Amino acid sequence: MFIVATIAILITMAMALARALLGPSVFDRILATNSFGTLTMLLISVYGFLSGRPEFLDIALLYTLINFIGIIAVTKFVNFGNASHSVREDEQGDI
Amino acid sequence: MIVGNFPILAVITPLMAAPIAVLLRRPGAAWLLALVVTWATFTLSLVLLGQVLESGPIYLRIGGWDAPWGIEYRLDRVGGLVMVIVSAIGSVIMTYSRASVEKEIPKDRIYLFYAMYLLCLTGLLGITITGDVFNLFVFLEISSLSSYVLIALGSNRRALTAAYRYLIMGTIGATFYIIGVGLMYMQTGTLNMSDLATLMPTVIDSRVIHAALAFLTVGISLKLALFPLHMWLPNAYTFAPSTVSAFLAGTATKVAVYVLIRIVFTVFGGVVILKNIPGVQEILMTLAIAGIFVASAIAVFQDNIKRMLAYSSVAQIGYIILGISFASTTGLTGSIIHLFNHALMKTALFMVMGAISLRIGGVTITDMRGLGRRMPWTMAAFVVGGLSLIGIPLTVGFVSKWYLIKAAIEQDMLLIAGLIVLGSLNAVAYVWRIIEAAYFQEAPKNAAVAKEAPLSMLLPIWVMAGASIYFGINATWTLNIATDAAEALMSGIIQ
Amino acid sequence: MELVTDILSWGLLLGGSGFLLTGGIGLLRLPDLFSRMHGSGIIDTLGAVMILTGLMVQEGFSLISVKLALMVLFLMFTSPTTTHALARSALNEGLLPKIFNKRQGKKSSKT
Amino acid sequence: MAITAFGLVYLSSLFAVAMLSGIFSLSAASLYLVMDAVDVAFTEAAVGAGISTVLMLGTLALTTRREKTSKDNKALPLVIVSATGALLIYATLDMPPYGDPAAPINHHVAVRYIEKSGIEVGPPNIVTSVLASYRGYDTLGEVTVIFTAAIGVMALMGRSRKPRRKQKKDRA
Amino acid sequence: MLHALSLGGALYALWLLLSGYLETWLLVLGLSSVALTIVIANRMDVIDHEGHPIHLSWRAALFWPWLGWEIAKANIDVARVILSPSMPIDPQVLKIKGSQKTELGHVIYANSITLTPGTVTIALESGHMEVHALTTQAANDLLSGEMDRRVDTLEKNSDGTVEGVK
Amino acid sequence: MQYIHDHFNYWIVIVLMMTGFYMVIAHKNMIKKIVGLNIFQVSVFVFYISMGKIEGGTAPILADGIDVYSNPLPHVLILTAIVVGVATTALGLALTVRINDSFGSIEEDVIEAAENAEDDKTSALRAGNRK
Amino acid sequence: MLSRKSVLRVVSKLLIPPILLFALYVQFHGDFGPGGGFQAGVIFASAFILYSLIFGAHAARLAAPSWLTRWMLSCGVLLYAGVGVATMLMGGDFLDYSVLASNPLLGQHIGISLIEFGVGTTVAGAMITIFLIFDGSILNRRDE
Repeated sequence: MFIVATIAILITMAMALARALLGPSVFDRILATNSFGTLTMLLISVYGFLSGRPEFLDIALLYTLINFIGIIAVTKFVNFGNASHSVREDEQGDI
Repeated sequence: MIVGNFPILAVITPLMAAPIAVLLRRPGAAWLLALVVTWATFTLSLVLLGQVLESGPIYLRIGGWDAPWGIEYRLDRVGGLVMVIVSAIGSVIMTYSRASVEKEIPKDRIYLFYAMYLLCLTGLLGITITGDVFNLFVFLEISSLSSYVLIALGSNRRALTAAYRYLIMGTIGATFYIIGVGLMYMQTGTLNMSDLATLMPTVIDSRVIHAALAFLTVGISLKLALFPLHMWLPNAYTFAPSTVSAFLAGTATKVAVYVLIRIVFTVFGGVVILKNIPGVQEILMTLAIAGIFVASAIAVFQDNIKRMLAYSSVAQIGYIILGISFASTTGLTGSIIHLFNHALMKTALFMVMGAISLRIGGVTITDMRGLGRRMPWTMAAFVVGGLSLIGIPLTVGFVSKWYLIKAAIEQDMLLIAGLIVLGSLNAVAYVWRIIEAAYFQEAPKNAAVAKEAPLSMLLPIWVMAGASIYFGINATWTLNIATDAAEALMSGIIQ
Repeated sequence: MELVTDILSWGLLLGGSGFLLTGGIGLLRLPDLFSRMHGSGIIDTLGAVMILTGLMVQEGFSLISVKLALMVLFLMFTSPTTTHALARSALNEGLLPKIFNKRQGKKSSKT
Repeated sequence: MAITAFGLVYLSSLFAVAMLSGIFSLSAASLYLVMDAVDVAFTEAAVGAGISTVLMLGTLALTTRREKTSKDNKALPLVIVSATGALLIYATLDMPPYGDPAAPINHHVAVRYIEKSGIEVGPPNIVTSVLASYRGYDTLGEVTVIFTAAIGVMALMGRSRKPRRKQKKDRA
Repeated sequence: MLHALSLGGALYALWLLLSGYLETWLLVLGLSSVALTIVIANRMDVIDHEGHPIHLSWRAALFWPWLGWEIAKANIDVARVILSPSMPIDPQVLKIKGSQKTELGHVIYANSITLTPGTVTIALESGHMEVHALTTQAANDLLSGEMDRRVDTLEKNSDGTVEGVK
Repeated sequence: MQYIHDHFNYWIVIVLMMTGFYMVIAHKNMIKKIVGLNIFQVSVFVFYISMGKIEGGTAPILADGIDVYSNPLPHVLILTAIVVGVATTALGLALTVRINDSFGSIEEDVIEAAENAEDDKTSALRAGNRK
Repeated sequence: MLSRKSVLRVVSKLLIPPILLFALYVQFHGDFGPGGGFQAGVIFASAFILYSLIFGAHAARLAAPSWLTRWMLSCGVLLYAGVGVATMLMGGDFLDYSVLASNPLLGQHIGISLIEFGVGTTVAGAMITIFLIFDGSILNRRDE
């Protein structure tokens, strides 16, 4: 049963990865990364059960936190990067 | 109890001094601390070398665990010699550094500079003394990281790019090194050098080990700037603060060479590897000779003398590697002794450059004009170093080149012996350019009135220059150690 | 009893997996950034919560389920916050929702 | 994971690169976990997805966001890389199979750690015992490395802005 | 001060839950850790009624399950939309105003909206929020105002207790 | 077939390593170089960890009823190596920022061009730069 | 700027204390499960990073002034090396914790706890320093 969940998570991870690669905007990538983080967290929890040693949930807990901080950092720096280089013709490719 | 722990103390003292220096913050206090610590380290390593010479290699376990399980310190003759030279240069340069550092480094960063310097020294000493391949990696990174920063502190903006390139190359080298270590570990299951050496014969024919050797050699060659992989070195030495150039030129590459000797001879049983795997010896030899000639040729056309000396370093590394590639006792003796001698003379030369840069502000060949009269003592030291670089008799350079030639002749490689002599002639060309400018050209009219370098710099310079004459005339001490060390390295393998 | 918890947890796990996949499909299929946020919302909320709850049921009452519950709690706080931060910074960057239909109150025409 | 890596090579938006390197690191962490290295996974998660990514983003905010795509010759790097890769593949031919309990690395030193660390050192987490006790000296080195990096960053980018201004003037 | 104490209590409970070991040594360590955390949090000035764990109050016990149910319903709706081949989405932006009095209340409201798939708060400024809704139905659910009311009730309660201890 | 299964993961790791390595040496952008370096190192770490995995083993944390543990030594080594990696990354990024400050670019070829131009000028300028 | 970030601000206020506590938990439970000084230091620092992201680098510098981080950095290393020197003075090898107490196991335990604490302190100090320097220069750049 855990296997099914694991496979579902893996497939979804692939989808998120696809979104991260396809873009088109930075924010799509961020969104995908965020989902990817959540999925990794789930994967770890489920894998703990799958391998029969579910004691290592601390890692998953950590992921939730780190993912949060990472995304907050991204959103902050995205805006800043744009503010400081507001006149940049080459930004278009991202958006 | 403490006496038995001297090896660890030699490394730990600078390590602990670094955070204290960070806490002290005052430039003067940090300098004083660094000075005391470096001299203490030097004393410790002299004592250690004495112990090694008297009673053979020192083994020291750390953490109370026996060797293959815990980490072990292992000091033999080569290690002791390298350790002495590193700590000697470290302490002499620390004595010398104060004036130069105050001029070149922003005042509020000086304490960080000294902390970095101490860390770099820690790393280098840690490398020479450890008996564990992974521990070696850790200390290699300590020394590399701190040297990147030290180089980047140079006042020219190009110091930054030089440091960046060094960082990239150095990290690639380190990563190659851990790949190599990983492959070795995979086949043997241990990280301890002596343990590896005993297990090595059983797996020597495995492809994994061959690949490991390749990765280790390439990785270390990046660090020691063997000819085609030397790209980071000239700029790094040129744009680093003068103190740092002098320190790194004398120590960093030498320690890397030591690592190569350690890995190839102690771990892999060098003779077997060098003779049995076709191509290894030839490749090393070709690269070494190419390095000697190409780098010397480039050096001749440099205007910036620090860069000229840097290229000459690349060439000298070529000589050292050449000695290793002979895989004979004489060759190895030549390498070890050249390692020692080259450290002495290059440090002296770079220290001279630091003094000149302090007084004149620049180190290009035009800045040199007429310096022979204005800074006579400094330039005299330069001449001594330069002559030694060429390999004139009565200087240290002669002793080591003599051994290299002897080794070549022993193996009936007369061509190579000829090439060594030819390479030395190349050195004449670039050294002569400077001497000519300093003694036979008039100083430009608008030149700054240059005084002789301050005594705090002159004295260390002459200690180094004097040492390179002393060990040139009376080479028995170094020769004995080097010969014994080479024999031990060679025999430890054949068994 | 054993059977009940097993069925319950399996159901939750299966349902969670289903939602995850749906969210993933949404992430790929939906047309613009702001709609995609809803897709990732599914993954973050029901998908994750159902799987975690399924694990909790499987585990029974123990420290491990407490940790799982903590994770759910954290997720409930962090996930909307990140989505919000993301949306805000996208707006700051000048990225607008594809169909920008300002309205106050009642239902409006489809576009 | 390989796809992520390839994506990283081709993407020119540095922001996307930073994001993807975060994803890369996360997947590496999952791999560690699958291979039983819980501590490593823990660290990689905290470091790779957290600190490195955040620092990288900070750098981007301080520099620029796009890579200039240069169309120069990539043949030499490719040759070097292929040679290195070929060497490694050549080495794998003699490697013990994945997960083989009979491989040499699982027989020499490691056995003692697994069997005795509980009695000799104490903590149930063998990694902690090895890290802190058997190879405690490595860890001291590791701490020193971090220390070096921190004061290095202090020395390079520390608060006093004067040197930088001076350089700007020099350029002008 | 009381904020700090109650935060400390909550944190110690968290410590016990995380740790699960009841040895004296670890309990003492836990105490000192909590103390350290509080000191740092105090330095950071994050201890006030906003940083207070109000979600533990009893009325929240009623709110959470309701929210959970809403989330579940919304999830199914959105899932159906995504999975249906024609993808009948109708993205729109609503401007609504939360009737809560404190910023905390607004934040809870905004986050609850975002938590419910189909609606995402994209901007919040002193009670006025812009919400992006995926479908018309989701928009209508939100406009019915039930969530607003519920958050309001939650807020009153928590605010009351907070006022009480002040 | 068995052979491929046994060595497959090594090959993947090697491909990854080489991707990272390629990124380091082929790309001109300094940040990308550092990212490449990261990938290179992480793949080496994965390689180490995969050496230590034992079929059927579990994480090396002692517990009752489990007697096959994976090899803990690679884990320890990699922990140390990860730390070293972060330190390098941090330093590299700091250098990149400084380089961008003083050269206005983080593209290697742009900087190289600037440096070559500098080299061509006479020593007077260099002396001036040195202040 | 701040008023527009209310969602972030409230949620981070809520999350920072638990993150700090989690870091300390990881620090002290390295013996039992995954984790230890290094990871704890990173998590601890990430709480500060979050704080600095939301409330700005100035506020973060007030909460963690540079003298404090410098002391953390240095004292961690000194503590670690100091333990080594202490064991040496007490007659054991360098870093041989067994001599720290009459019972070797207890000695090991004390030694490991101490050095892990040293690691944690240094790593937290280092990460905070590095991040705040980056963040601080971003702020400076914006001011210019």
